[in-house]
Amino acid sequence: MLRENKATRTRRWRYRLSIARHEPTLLIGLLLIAVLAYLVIAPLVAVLSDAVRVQFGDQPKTGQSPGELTGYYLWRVFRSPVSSIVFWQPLVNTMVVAIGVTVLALLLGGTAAFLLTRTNVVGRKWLSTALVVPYMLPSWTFALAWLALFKNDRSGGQVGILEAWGVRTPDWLAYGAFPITICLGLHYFPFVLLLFGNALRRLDSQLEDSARILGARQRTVLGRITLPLMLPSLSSSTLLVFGRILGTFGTPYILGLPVDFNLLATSLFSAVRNHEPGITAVIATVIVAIGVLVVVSDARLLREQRRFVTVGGKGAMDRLTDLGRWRWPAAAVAFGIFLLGVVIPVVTLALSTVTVTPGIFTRENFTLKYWISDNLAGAPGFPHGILRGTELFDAAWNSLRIVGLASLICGLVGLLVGYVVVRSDGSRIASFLRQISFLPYLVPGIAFAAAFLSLFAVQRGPIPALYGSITLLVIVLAVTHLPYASRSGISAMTQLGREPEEAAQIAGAGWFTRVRRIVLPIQKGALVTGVILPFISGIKELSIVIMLTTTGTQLLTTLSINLIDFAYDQMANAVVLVIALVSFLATYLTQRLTRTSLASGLGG
Amino acid sequence: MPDITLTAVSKAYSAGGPLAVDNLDLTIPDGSFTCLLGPSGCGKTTTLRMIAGLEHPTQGSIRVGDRQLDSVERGIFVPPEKRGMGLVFQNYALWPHLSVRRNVEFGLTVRKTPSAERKRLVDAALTMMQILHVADRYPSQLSGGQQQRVSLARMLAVNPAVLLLDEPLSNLDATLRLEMRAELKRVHDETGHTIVFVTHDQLEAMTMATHVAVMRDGVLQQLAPPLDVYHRPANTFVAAFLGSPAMNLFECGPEAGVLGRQAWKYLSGGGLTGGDVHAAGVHTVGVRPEALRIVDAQESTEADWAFDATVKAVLPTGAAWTISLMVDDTELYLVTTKAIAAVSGDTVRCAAAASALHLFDSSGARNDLADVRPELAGTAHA
Amino acid sequence: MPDITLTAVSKAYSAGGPLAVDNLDLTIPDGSFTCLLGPSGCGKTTTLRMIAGLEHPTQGSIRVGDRQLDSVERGIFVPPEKRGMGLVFQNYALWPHLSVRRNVEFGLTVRKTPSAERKRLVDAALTMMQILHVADRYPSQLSGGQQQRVSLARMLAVNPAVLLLDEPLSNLDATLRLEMRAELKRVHDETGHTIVFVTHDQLEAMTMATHVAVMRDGVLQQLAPPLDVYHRPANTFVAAFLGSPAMNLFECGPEAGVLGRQAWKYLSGGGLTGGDVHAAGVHTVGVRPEALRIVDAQESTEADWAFDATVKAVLPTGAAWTISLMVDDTELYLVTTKAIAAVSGDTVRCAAAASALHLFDSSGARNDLADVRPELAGTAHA
Amino acid sequence: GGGSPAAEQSLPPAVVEADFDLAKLIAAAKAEGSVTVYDSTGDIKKVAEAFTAKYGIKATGVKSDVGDTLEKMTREAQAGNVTIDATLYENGPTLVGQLIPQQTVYTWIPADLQENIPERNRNPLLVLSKANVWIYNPKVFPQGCPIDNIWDLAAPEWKGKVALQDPLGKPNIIEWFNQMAGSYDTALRDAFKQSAGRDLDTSEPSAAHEWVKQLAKNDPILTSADDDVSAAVASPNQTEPRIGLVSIAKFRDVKGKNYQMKVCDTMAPYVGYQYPKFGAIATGSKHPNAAKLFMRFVLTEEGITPEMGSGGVSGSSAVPASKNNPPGLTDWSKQLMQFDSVALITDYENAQSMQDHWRVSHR
Ligand SMILES: Nc1ncnc2c1ncn2[C@@H]1O[C@H](COP(=O)(O)OP(=O)(O)OP(=O)(O)O)[C@@H](O)[C@H]1O
Ligand SMILES: Nc1ncnc2c1ncn2[C@@H]1O[C@H](COP(=O)(O)OP(=O)(O)OP(=O)(O)O)[C@@H](O)[C@H]1O
Ligand SMILES: [Mg+2]
Ligand SMILES: [Mg+2]
Repeated sequence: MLRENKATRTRRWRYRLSIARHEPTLLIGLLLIAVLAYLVIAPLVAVLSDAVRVQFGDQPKTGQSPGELTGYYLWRVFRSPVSSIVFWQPLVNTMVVAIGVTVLALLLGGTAAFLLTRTNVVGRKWLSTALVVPYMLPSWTFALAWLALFKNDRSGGQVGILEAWGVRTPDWLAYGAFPITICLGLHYFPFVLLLFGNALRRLDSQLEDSARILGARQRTVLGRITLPLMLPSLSSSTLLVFGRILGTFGTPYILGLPVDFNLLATSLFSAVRNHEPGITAVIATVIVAIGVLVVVSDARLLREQRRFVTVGGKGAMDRLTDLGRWRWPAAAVAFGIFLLGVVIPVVTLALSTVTVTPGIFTRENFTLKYWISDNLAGAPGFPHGILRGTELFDAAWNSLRIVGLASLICGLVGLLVGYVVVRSDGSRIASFLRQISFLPYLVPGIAFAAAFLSLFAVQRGPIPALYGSITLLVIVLAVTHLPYASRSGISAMTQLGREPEEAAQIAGAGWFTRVRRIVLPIQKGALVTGVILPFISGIKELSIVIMLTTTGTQLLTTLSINLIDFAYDQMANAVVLVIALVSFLATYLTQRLTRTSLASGLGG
Repeated sequence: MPDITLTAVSKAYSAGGPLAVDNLDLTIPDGSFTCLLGPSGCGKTTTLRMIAGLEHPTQGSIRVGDRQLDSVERGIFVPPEKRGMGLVFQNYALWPHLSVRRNVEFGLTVRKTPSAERKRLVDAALTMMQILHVADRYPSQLSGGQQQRVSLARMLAVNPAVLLLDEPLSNLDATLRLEMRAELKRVHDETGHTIVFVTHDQLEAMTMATHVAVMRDGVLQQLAPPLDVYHRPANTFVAAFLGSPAMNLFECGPEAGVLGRQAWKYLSGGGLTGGDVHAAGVHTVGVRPEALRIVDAQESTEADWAFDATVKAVLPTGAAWTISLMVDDTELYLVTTKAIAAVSGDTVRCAAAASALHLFDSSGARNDLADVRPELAGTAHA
Repeated sequence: MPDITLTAVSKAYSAGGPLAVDNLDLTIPDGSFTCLLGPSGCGKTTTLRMIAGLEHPTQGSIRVGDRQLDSVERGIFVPPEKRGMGLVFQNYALWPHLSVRRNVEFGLTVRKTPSAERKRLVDAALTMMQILHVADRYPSQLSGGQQQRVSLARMLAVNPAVLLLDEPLSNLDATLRLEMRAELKRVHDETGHTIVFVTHDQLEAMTMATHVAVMRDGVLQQLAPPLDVYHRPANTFVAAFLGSPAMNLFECGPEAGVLGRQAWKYLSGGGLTGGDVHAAGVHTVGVRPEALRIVDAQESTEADWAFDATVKAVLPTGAAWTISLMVDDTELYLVTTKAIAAVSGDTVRCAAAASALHLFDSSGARNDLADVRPELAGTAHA
Repeated sequence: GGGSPAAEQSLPPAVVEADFDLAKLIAAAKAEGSVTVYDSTGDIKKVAEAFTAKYGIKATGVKSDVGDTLEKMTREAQAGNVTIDATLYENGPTLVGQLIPQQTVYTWIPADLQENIPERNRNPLLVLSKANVWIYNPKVFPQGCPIDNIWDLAAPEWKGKVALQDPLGKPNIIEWFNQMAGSYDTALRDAFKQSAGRDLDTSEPSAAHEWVKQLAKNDPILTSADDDVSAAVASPNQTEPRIGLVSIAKFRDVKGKNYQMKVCDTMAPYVGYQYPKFGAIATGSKHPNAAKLFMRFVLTEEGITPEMGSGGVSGSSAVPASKNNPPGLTDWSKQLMQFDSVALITDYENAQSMQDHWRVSHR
């Protein structure tokens, strides 16, 4: 009896195997896992294992010799007298800020996405590109803009405009949790806008119609039907925002320092800067652990994927809600977001590039020389405005080339990850891939880059020494930015039922044809998001680039940082504006060419 | 709830595009069981969705009694959730993230029905639709017919005053369909609610509806009780559209084909001249396949129109036989439940009662000859 | 392409869950036009999808001639794209991102058909389905019936050797349906391809199919030519399932109701004793509504079984009348195309030919009494 | 037991070639063709240009954070794929604590210039001294610097008015604290006595610890970069009374941005501190001779001048002091504290505890 069962089971396995042979999902899944294990797990282990090994130079503190196992770093972070300063308080702060930012980003992004994809709000075509811009500006520009407005004498530099007018800005408004939350929320809501918007765009409006018919008010429809169906994209964008807060350093540092408000990220970065690999590793491990926890809960939440399938076989509809007399007020909301998220920071930044002394708005203080002068005195290595000479254009081309390639890879691999994760529904491969493809997001870029340097500086097996080559930069940028694409891919694929693919199979299309002709085009929006997000993020990337470029490859970010060193903050900021402009143009053109603007409908 | 009135309603999906619904004037009587019939793409779904408030007319107004629901002219729009109507979507529109039970329950939850009552109503609806056993599954785990029944149950559970059903039984088997029809009929009888439904099953329309509205290319062709529509089609389109096989239609006149000349002669006999018939505008004659019968020579009476035809094919359809006949180059169909001995190639004599002849003028509109020949006028059925 | 053979195929959607298809042995003859019939949820779609390779059997094997397509035992699986079959999905499964034309074109593009040829074929398919005018729209801009026709056109364009159609005409109006049927029939006749289709329209099954397979709860009930299935149903389920109104079925025996006792007496007459009938296992008797007729006293012959009944209701259905009758507490239906004068409450005499009686044993299986009473055996149709 | 392992093992000796021959070195360097040098200031580009101009050897100067340089050189060395040939490195503690003992880099001294380099600056090799100084705004304080003692910075009237870069973000400041604790204890105590009129009484291990604690508790304005410090003190429309600690490089802004700033030249015991920039050559360099030649180059006047735009003192006594000193800073050796290279290794070991000391006090 038992043996017979076993025989049946083997037979059944054989059958399943022969099915799997024709469904490259499994194969691709394994392949992706292998590649990612090498590119993600290996560096990650290299970084994290420092947490329990004595680092060179820490012999006196630990009383052990380098490389030995030690609990010292754990003790220092979790139990020592400074642990509350370096860890516990930042942990609490991080949670507060992360939750706040996530909620704010969901609110802003969700509202914007709804208005742009489902209603006839005034200017939706235009807004659907414009509202992505906040993410194109480095996050610290928001902090700068904030300080320009609210700064009081708690911190260095000049006071903000309000104080200058005699309005006393309290510390809680000027620094700490509140402004950090606002600034980061404004910065990261485009994640939600893009992911959630893509998902909304594919939602069959009849699903909402049927609820309204049953008497549900808009709010109920939103809460009971729309949002639950959007869960994959919501949880993906939540993950992206949340994960980013765990690692974002710039804004919290600028806005938190004056009131001693630390996040895990600031703790981490001070550990990195102070060359404490052990401490770095411990805090990074905590961040990764929190991230993994969130990813796991996301996987649990979305366990039954078929529940979220909104692109099926029966005809869908995409009707826009007529806002009627609310068209203009709604547009005002959208433009309000635009004003806060784009206009203010950009203007602040732009003003800083045309004023000799920042913050003084007198005629003689304005100048265009940082842009166009062909002879600037006193700057080593950069004696002219940034639009003169070839430096800017070379750097822009390098950035475009390297980051562009990396983000294309990201987009494709991300969608593949999404495909495999969703199609091998619930299998171990799926959940592993889901997690591993998100991990790079949680590790600070500099730590990752350092590990990569060790990994790829010499030939390993068939892989030649890549260190110093552009290839390595592309690979690292692709790996570290893959999470954007894979999340976008996963949430999009969750929505797509099997029917369209089955129909193609029946029509005689093999796997590649199906993916190329059916899946990719239907997921065009997700694919483009999976390219755009890494691109925008990658073109702003500095720490990885600095660590992995050898010499000669000037990128926009390195150019900007060099200019700061030459004391031309104006020009550095001008380069930042150029970065944003390049991002914007690339995004705009991509959306134009692929017709994936959030404002476009289901077909075509 | 009083009558639902659509006044001069037009709908174009894209500005300047073709009209999905064209200047529709339609009154759905209170408490009626009105059936929308018409070829695929004629605007039935669009009409239902406009009544429900899901689609906005480009022109015209919709009201229930005195309550304006839509009025393009006066800028009135009542949102769907405030109309108190139920709609069963042609493609179900079930919520994939809710189990069958929760799908059905939704409307009641929205109405804040107490939970015990809710459970009772949901169970009743599920039982009525014979899907109680799949209550805990998700829509994606159901067969097509089961999904369709969930969407019916979802609407029936909340018992709205106006039920709009878009091909609600199309994916059900005959037995089930019969049972569901009975249930709908029962609901209608018990509640007296207004039901508007779209079906392609003419038997369904005939047996269930109190009113039938036939549409074509967005334009209303006829609104009348079902037997009237069947027996007194307002025009050739309606005549040809209803019935399976469709009504035999042929041109009739002194210059028409053999059959048409024959009919012309018959019509102009008995006191009428060809000129009279001509003056009355008769252009097309129609006769339903089941109104034709095969007769022995002596059997046909004077009140009958009779002619000879060649049997082309005999198709058994289970309960009956469909016989296709040729008269010269005109093909006719005849349906009978009586077994006949004729085989392909035989010549048989056919007859139809004069009252079974439908007359249409050259624009296709019905022409009852009432003023010239009263005995041919009136209803076509016996 | 040779026969499609399913051997002992079972399918459970979840391990250990209920069987959607239960130990199915089914041979679909090469070149046949086989129709799958059965109540909603009985496993028709599942069967089609397994044949197409989209669903994987839990047990059993599927082959075409000698070519194994699926064999759980031998671990064989041929992917759908290599099976060369066409499938029209019950829910269309159109590609939302492609225009109607591109939807239809897709299969040809995959097959690398030259573009001129492709255009010709696509245009032909669109024209055949009468949707050429919407060729540039996207699926979301079509009516339900138009979508369904796109999915048909999509499959017809590539002209596969096996066509699997899952309720392909369910959302079409009667006229269109007739035309589409004719087209399918023509395709079948011209190409000789095998067609397997699911329909809930029995007329469709009767007029189009060369074979009908009736399923129930995943189990095959009967596979035979359509008239055989109609006139010689293998069991009470099949008998009751086909026909509208369904066959009148009643228990018959010395202890049954009035009608049953009556029939028992009739069957045991003419040389047979009740014991004989009993021995033969007769338990249920069935008679189709259209096999019943209302007769004058003298009209019924000895070969007829006749009884008196009370008219309960007369329902006109357009072409015919359905009359519901009561005999004691048993309800019977009778269908006639002849107008009758009787109204509700009248008593009429009904008769049916002996050969029109269907006999079933207590398990519900057909029992033709062939050994005991040859003249009652054989086909039930005249 | 007594001392730490790192301290016990003394640094490997600096390499001084006995058979040094400049002509040979130049020839060998030319044969290697190129050299790459990392520094934490962008001025390195100009140095590299000058080097190339002089020797015709392609030199690349890269500006890089000290931390990144450390990480990068360490990883390159571990992986055996070295692209950074030499570095001008500003973080002494990690140099002697990590880079040199791990043999990632070594110290090389051109034999012909050895005489010009004071003994104590040879291992590690000090190339250039730069300075951080306390500044004030002469427009706000036309009478000169408002304070005359470093302890005043911790006094209540300067609460919330002292600006400096966040010590936790600037290793250099922590190192300064440590150097004060080691070498300048008496100076600090004297200054205290001078200021308060009594002896310093503290339970802290050193006067510097006490001072750091008081400063931290005095609610200083912490910034993420010293641009913000100079802006806080000296920007044109600034009217608040403030004192700030900035790098002398910020005096560029006096011309460029109309900043009003002056070194607080009255402050006792010192107006700021010198911090060293060391030179080291990568052990695994593929251009060892070019690196050596470059190292020699930056010990000459033409080589180091580009880095002394806003002041500095070359490690070589043969190079005259820069004339670009900021107003108020006239004598580097008297006005500024100087880091003691011998203490670098203890600085390295004490960095974390000093950070913690700041952290805990700053609460
Ligand atoms: N994905 C699924 N998971 C679980 N059960 C399923 C799934 N799909 C179908 N079933 C069940 O399997 C049985 C057979 O389904 P199938 O779709 O084959 O029915 P059908 O004969 O096509 O019915 P219909 O006429 O309603 O389309 C049904 O009871 C259905 O509920
Ligand atoms: N979103 C849309 N955009 C453009 N045209 C549309 C759209 N929806 C429907 N139409 C067109 O409007 C006409 C009417 O459509 P409707 O869905 O009302 O037809 P219907 O009578 O319900 O047909 P069916 O019986 O096939 O369901 C059709 O010609 C259809 O192609
Ligand atoms: Mg419709
Ligand atoms: Mg089905």
